Amino acid sequence: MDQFRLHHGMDLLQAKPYHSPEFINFKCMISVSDLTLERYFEPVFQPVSFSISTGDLVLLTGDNGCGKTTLIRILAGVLAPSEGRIEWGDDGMIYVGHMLAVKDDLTVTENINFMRQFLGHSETSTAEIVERVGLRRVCEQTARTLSAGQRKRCALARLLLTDAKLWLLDEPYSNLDKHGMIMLDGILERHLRDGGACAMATHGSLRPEGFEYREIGMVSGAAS
Amino acid sequence: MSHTPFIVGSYLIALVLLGWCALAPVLQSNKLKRFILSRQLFTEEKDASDS
Amino acid sequence: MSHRTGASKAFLALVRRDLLLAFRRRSEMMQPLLFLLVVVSLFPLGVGPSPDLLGSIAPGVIWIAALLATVLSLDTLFRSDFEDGTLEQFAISGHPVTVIALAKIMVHWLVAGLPIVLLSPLLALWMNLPMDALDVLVITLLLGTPVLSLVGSIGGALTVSLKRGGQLLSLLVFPLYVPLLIIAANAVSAAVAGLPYSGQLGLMGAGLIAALTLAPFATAAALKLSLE
Amino acid sequence: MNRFMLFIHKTGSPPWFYNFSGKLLPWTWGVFLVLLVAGLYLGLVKAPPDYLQGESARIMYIHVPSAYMSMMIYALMAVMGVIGLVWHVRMAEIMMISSAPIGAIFTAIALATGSLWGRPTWGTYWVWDARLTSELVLLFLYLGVIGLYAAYDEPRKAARAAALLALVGVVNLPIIHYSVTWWNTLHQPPSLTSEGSAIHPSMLVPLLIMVVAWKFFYISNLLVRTRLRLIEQDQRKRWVHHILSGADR
Repeated sequence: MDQFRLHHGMDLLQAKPYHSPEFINFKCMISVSDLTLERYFEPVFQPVSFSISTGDLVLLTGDNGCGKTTLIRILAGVLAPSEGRIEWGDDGMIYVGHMLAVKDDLTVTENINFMRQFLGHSETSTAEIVERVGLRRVCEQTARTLSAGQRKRCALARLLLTDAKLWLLDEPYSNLDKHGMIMLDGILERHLRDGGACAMATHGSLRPEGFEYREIGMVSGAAS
Repeated sequence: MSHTPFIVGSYLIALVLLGWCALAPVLQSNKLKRFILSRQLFTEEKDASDS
Repeated sequence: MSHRTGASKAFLALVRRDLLLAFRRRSEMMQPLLFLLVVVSLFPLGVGPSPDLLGSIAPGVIWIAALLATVLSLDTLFRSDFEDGTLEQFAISGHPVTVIALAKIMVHWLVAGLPIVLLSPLLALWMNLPMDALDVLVITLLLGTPVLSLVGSIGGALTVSLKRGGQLLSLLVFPLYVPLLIIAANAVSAAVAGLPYSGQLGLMGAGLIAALTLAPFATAAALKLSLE
Repeated sequence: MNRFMLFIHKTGSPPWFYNFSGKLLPWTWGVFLVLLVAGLYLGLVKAPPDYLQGESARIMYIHVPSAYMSMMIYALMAVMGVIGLVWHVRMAEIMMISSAPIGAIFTAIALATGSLWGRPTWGTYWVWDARLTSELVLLFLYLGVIGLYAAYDEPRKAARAAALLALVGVVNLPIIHYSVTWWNTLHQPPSLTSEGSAIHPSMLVPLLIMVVAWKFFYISNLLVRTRLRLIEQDQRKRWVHHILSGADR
C-alpha cells in the first residue's frame, strides 16, 4: 500500500495548472492537514494532508474500508473530523455519493428541475442536461423504473446544474456502461478545463482515462 | 391501621433500588476487567508464540 | 458553499416538491387520518354509547387521537429523504438546515395536521360533543396541531437514522406533549361547561409561537447529528 | 495556562480522571454512609411523629430528597449535555449519560415511596397528585434519554443525541411541572401533603441531612459509572492495560 507520496510543501510546487495556458485566479479550493476521524475510539484512516486547487484532479485510492467515503463526506462538510484542520475556499462544492439523492417517485425531469431550483442556477436548460447525460428516452419515467446506471446518470446531471467549482465524487464510474464513462470523462474534462477541481474516491480499475491526476493512497486506521 | 408496614416497605424499596444502583456498575466493571485481562494475556501468549 | 439561490426560493421548491411527493403517495398520506377515525370510533365501543358519558370524555379523546395520529406520521417525516441521500444534499447545499426543517414541518402539518382539524366536526359528532363547543375544539386543534408537528419533528429527526426508530419516537415525544394535551383538552371542556376558555387559548397561542421559534433549531441540530 | 485552566484541561484526559476519581471515591462513599446513618437515626428514631399524619410522615425523609434529586440530576444532565454538545468534551458526555440511570432510579424511588405514603393518608396507592404525576412524566423523560442513547451504536453520536434530547426535555420540565400542578388544582382540592406547611426543626434537620446524603450518593455512583465507561471505551488503549496490569483499584 503506497503511502501518500506528496507532502504538503512539495504538493504546491508540483501542482502545475491543467493543460490550458493560464488561469485567471489559481486558488486553493480546499486544504486539509493531518485530518482523521475516530469512530468507536479508533481512527478510521491514517491522518492525511493535501490541498486541492484550480485544475486539480485528486484520486483517493485504497482498498475497501480504508475510509475513502468517510474522507469525501468530511470534505463535503457532512462529517466533522475528530482531529486535524480543514479549510474550504469560498466557491461552491457539489457531492455525488453512493446515496444518489434521486427521488423514486419523481420523474427524471422533475428530479433535475427540483435540484435546479434548490442547488443553484445554470444557463443550460433541463432538456439539454438530460440530453448530455443520455437520459432523453426515459426522462418522463419515474426514477423508480430506471436502472442503476440510469439513476447514476440522473445523479451526475446535478453536476451540470450548478457552477460549483469543486466536485466531490465517490466512485462515480460504478454502474456506468461504456457510453456513461465516456460521458463522465467528457463533462469532467470540460469542468477541469473551465478552472474547476475534483476529488474522486475510486478503487480498482474504474478511473478517468487520459487525465493528469494526483493520487492519495488511503491507509485504514487499524493498520497502525 | 398501623403505618409501620408502609414505612418499612418504602425504606426497603429505597434500599433495594439504591443498592442495585450502586452495585450494578461495580459488578460490571469487574466482569469487564477480567475480560480485558484475559484477552490481554491471550494476545501476549499469541505474540510470544508468533515471534 | 455552492453558489445557490436564496433560502426562500429553496424553501418554496422544497415545499412544492414534498407536496407533490405526498400526493403521489395518497394512500400513505391517508393512513394517519384513517387511524384517527378508527381510534375515536373505538371509544364508544369500549366505554359504552351513553351520550352524556361520551360527551364528558369527548375533548380528551379527540385530542389524544389527534396526538396519536400525528406521532404515527412523524416517523416518515425525514426517513425517506434520509435513506435516499437527499437530506445529505440539503445539508451540503449551503441553505440553513433550519429552513429545510421548517419546510418539512410545514408540509407535514399540511398533510397530517390540517386534515385532523377538518375531520374534527365528524369526531365531535361521534363523541356527542355539544355543538356550541365545536368552534373551540377547531380553534384548539388549529393552534395545537402545528405544535404537535414542530415538537414531534425533533423526535423524528433524532430517530431518523435508527432502523427501528418508530417506537422510540413516541417515548421521546409524549412527555413533551403533556402540557399541550392538558391545556387543549381543558379549554374544550371549559367551553362545554360554559366556563371562560380564553386563558387556555392564550396559552396555546404562546406555545405555538414558542415552538415555532425554538423547535426548528433543535430539529436542525438533530438532523445534522443524524447525518454524521 | 493558569493552574485552574490546567486542572480543567487535565480532567479531560481519561487516565488522569480515572486516578483522580479513584482517590476521591472512598471519601465520597464514606461521607455518604455517615450522613445516611445520621439522617436515618434522626428521622426514624428521634423525630416526633407528624401531628396530622402520624408515623407515615417518616416516609418523607426518603420521598422528598429523592424527588428533589430526580429534578436536580435532570438539570445537571442537561448542563453536562450542553458542555458535551458545544465543546465536544468527551468527559462531560460520559458523565451526562452515566447520571441518567441514577436519576431514573431516584425518580422510581420517589414514585414508589410517594404511592406508599399515599396509602395511609389518602387511602389508595395511586392518586393523580400534582407531584406524583410530574414525577411520572419525568421518569418517561429519563427513559427517553436512556433509550435514545441505547439505540445509537456509535458512543460519541449517541451521547450527543441524548444530550440534545435532555436539553429539549429540561426546557419543557418547568412547563410540564406547572401545567400538571395547574391541572391538578382544577380537578382536586389541594392535597394534604403539601410541603408548604412549616416543618418543625426536629423534622427539618434529618430531611436536610438526607438530601446531602443523596447528593454524595449521586457523586460517588456517578464517578463509579464514569470510570466504568472510561475503561469500556478505552479498553484497547495502553493506559487501560497499564492500570489493569498494575492491578490497583
